[in-house]
Amino acid sequence: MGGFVRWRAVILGVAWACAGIGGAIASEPIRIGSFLSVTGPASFLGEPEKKTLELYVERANREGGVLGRRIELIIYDDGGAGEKAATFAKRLADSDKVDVLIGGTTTGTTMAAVPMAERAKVPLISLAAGIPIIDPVKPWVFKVPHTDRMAAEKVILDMKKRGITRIALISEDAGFGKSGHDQSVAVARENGIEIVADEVYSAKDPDVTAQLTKIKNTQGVQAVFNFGSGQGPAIVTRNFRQLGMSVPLYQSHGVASKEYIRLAGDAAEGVRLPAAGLVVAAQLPATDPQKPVVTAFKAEYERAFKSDVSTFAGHPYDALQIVLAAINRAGGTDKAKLREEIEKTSGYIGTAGTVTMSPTDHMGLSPSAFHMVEIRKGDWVLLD
Amino acid sequence: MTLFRPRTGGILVLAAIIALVPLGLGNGYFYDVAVNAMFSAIVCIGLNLLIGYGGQISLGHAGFFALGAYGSAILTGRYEVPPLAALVLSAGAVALIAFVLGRPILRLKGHYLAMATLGIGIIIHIVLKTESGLTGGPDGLALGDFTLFGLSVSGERDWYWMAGGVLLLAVWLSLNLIDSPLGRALRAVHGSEAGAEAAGVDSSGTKVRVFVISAVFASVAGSLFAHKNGFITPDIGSFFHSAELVTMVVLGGMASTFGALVGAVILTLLPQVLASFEQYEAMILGAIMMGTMIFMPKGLLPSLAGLIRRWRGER
Amino acid sequence: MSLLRIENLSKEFGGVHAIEDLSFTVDPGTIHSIIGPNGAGKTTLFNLMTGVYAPSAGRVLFQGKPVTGRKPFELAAMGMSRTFQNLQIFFNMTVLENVMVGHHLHLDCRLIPSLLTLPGLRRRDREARDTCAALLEFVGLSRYLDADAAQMPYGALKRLEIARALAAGPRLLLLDEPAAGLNATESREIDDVIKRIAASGVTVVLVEHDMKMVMGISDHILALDYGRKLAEGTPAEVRANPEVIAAYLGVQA
Amino acid sequence: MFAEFLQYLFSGLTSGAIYALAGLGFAIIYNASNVINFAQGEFIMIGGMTAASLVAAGTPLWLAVALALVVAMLVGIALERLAIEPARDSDVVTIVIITIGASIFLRGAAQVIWDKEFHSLPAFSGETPIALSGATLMPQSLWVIGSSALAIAALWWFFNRTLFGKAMLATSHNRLAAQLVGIGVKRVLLASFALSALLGAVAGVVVTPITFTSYESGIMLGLKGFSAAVLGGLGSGLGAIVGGLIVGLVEALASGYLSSAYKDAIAFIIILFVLFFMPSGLFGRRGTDRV
Repeated sequence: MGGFVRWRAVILGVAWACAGIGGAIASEPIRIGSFLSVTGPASFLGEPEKKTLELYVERANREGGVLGRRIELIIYDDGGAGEKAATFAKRLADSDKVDVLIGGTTTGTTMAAVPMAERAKVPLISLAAGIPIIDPVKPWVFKVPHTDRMAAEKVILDMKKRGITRIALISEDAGFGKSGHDQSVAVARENGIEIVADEVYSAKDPDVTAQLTKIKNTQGVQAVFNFGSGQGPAIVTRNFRQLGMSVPLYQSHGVASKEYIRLAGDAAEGVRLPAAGLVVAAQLPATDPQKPVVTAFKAEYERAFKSDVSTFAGHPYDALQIVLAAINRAGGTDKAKLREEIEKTSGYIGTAGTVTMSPTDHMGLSPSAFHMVEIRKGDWVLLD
Repeated sequence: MTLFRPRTGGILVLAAIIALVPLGLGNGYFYDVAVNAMFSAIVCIGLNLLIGYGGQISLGHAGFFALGAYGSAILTGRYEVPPLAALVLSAGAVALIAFVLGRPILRLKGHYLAMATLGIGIIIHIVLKTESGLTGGPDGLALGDFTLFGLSVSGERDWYWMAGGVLLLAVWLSLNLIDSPLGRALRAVHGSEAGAEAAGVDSSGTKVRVFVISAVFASVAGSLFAHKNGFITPDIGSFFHSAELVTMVVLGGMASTFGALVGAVILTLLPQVLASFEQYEAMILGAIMMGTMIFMPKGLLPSLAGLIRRWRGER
Repeated sequence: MSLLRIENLSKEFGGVHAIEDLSFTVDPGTIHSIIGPNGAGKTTLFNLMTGVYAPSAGRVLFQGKPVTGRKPFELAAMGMSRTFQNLQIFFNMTVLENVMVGHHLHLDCRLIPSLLTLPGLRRRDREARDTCAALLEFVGLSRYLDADAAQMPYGALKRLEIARALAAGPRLLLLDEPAAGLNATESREIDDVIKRIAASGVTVVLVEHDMKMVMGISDHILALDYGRKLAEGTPAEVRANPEVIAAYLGVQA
Repeated sequence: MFAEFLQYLFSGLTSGAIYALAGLGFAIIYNASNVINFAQGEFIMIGGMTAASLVAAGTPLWLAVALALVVAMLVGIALERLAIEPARDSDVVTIVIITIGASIFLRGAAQVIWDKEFHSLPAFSGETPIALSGATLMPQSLWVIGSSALAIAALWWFFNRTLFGKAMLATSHNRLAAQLVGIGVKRVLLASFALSALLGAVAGVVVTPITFTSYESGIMLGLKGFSAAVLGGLGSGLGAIVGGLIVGLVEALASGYLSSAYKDAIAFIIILFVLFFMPSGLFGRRGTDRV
């Protein structure tokens, strides 16, 4: 569909130019390039990201574009492979001559494109969680989602509040789960929580009762924390109930979408997880400054695609809003100026939280971005 | 061995193509794709020695590619070994691994050999994914520029000439090997293992030597690729990459050095060309693969060469 | 000293004795034939002598050295070459290349020189080419020199295998049914080639069905039946042996 | 202690039976054509996705399952007719690449026809775990194990008791001889693809309530199925089942007693060792080349 959007934009642009009307509109379109993992193991992230980008670029164009210029969106699918991401990022920068890059669905694909973005001096806004993307700070690289560390903190602090001191981790062995696992270990240590069992599974394992049995038989486990995304956590949840385990089960924000509840079924009852405001839009108190933003986005997304919104669908929305605002402020698409303006983003309220960036912070998310929720009767219940 | 019988001619034509292609390369991206194609070609030329000439399948060569890449990344990044030395050390280590594994594995035949090599590739992939202290885990590992005698290779154009040079070297070595007594022994093993043994060919020793050579080709290409990209993830060692490499060899034409090269170039370009077909990309790629193999079962280059020969014959 | 000595050789396949307690010797410079009805164990014996099978008991001595358990290519290096009943031609190569593989043992097969095509390697390869072309001439195939092996007629392939075996420069040449499947003319040509090989000083061991041919060219004959020695001696002696006649005619002696 | 072991065993049996069913399809096609069909995993995916989408659209489960089997068989037949049959005389490796192409194509088609989300089916007989000596097993696992057992029995009957089955087996042993006695090799090939697609779809349907399904779920199952079939010895149905169970059990026991991070690696190391000592797998045909 990205190609479709692009072509339509081009054709419209040409038509305008030929008609000789709308002077400013006939000028060069603003080119936004995106490389996303629309297929492959991270497609559950990349697919909603792509949908959101297309939806909101089209909407922005309907409303007259930015600075009177139309927006041309070019999306390539890297299939989750870092090497492809690097090549497509280069293609976007060199061949398609985009003004800004949005992408890297995963930390791996983002990092693979980072050397290129830095060399070519194109602003890159990542949709991935990994801390290495912004720490150390790289002049041209930004990111919008929460870090995995923030999710881990939310969970560990909730455990602490309940008086839990000994926990077990079970995480997916690839990208999302692996980095979440490493962050969880660090956060738990800082908070005096002991990890007494630490197991992993592969994304497509049909059964994880072996790992869970090991956890079950470990002395003194007071809670289990599963960091993963896709089908794995649903299998973990079901196997957890199958074994009759009764300690609290925590999941990560990786499964904060209705799809998880649907797959895990009754087994999901009582599971706690950190979720962005977007997922629990309806439950947010009216005083929450995020409420109008996330409610509107959620409604628009679910109307357009007839599928449940997940945390990840919001990231490209935030990235796009930040970029468009920066272009507005910069008065054009000069890359150096644009970069500076992105860095000056302040007080932007998006789906992930409130963003205030600085030269030393290229994410700028307030730590209160996550809400702890519990699943009851197949729906989210806000705990804080 | 088909289209270009006089092999010096083949190398000269290739050199001319490498020299002329940049005239048509508009910007860095095209250079980058060309460089990627050449790196894949280097792996495929080595793999073709094993598959095309030796008749032995390997579904684990991406593992050797990844070992070369990670060897370079870890040695240069952690231990500050100069890039060229790191490349050579990694290739040496890969050669050793291939040598040790080669003996027991190459006794297997056909699909059993495919399974064993696939297993080795997957084990390498798992180790790279799991040992995150050393490899950075699934999030990957960054590495610096490649330096050669004090000169830094950076930017797509530098890499283009570098890759072109190494590719020519790989083609030259491969053609030499095929025409040498060792290469003849290898082809004989493919033709009839019993016959070769009776003629005094140590068939398992011959297979192991070529397995080692093809692994070293993959490792060197992996090291260079890692420096060119500046960042690597364990996915370069995945089963899919291995399958892609075998597909390149078979698609281009087995037992043809230039066929392997053509296969690598086409399968590198194809996803780039198909990228604008969006969700139909996979269907089109699959259909092209099936169509090529159905209508040109010997692979692109040998089939086309045959067509040309027949066409000339008719005239 | 005998060139080849077989001592109490036995081979079982799942309880069936293909070869049972067999002993004999082959003297240098002779043509030694092994005959016997179908299933007598001729080819098994052949594969035991050339290292394709490992014996269940007994041993094989070549030039006085025990070689039991050696691989075929090691035996080839010691001077023992063979042809096959089911042809083992390299159909993916040219005729000349097939013979040159036979010359393999005399060439440099180290990895690095092969990759770099060092001058010495190239020169010796050229010499090998000439040697092998001469061998093709010797077996009467010089017109096929640069043809693909796959295009040759069956009879020529049989001679190609002989040329390939000779290219190793063997002291002992083992031929497994060289005349099988050939017509009378082709048979006579093979006959002639074998005689000339023997005349050149190479010892020949022959497994053959074609009695006429065997009787005509052999110095010594060993008759097998059910894996055991039935008779041994000059052609005249074996021909006169009542047990051999019975075995061939299927009559109890 | 024993309860723990028993639970690992159940875990291994659940995964193993899934791999076994996946491996069986490889064995059938290999038997008829000496080809490894790398699109086998896609049959599993098509079975699961078709059933799941039909159930989601309100079709009764039994009808959805039946339709899913039919759809997968049609895909199998189409694959054989359009892609394998025209290349029948090519090298084995050429045909293998065709099947890889086919699997990419089918995966691509699935994401266009359906979507990229995960889907599930309700468990056939409830979600109440069966407890046994302190370990538990889901009823759906019994469905998977039962299906494997039933499939192997049915295949045995088919290959040993029916004329057509015997003809298929004969073709696998000697294609030329089969042709000479008038067995239609073409029909045998077609039937083998239809049969293995059917088996794949059965696997997809019974497995989906446990593992869920998505357009990509065929990849892993295909890979594990291939491993199971090779470990057991290509062409042996019993071998594929035993191979699958071994892989599943090794993974579960390795997770339980050694390291869950290296469980896949350990499974492959075991496979390598078996192949080193038994180069034709556990139940493979052992033939010395006659020279």
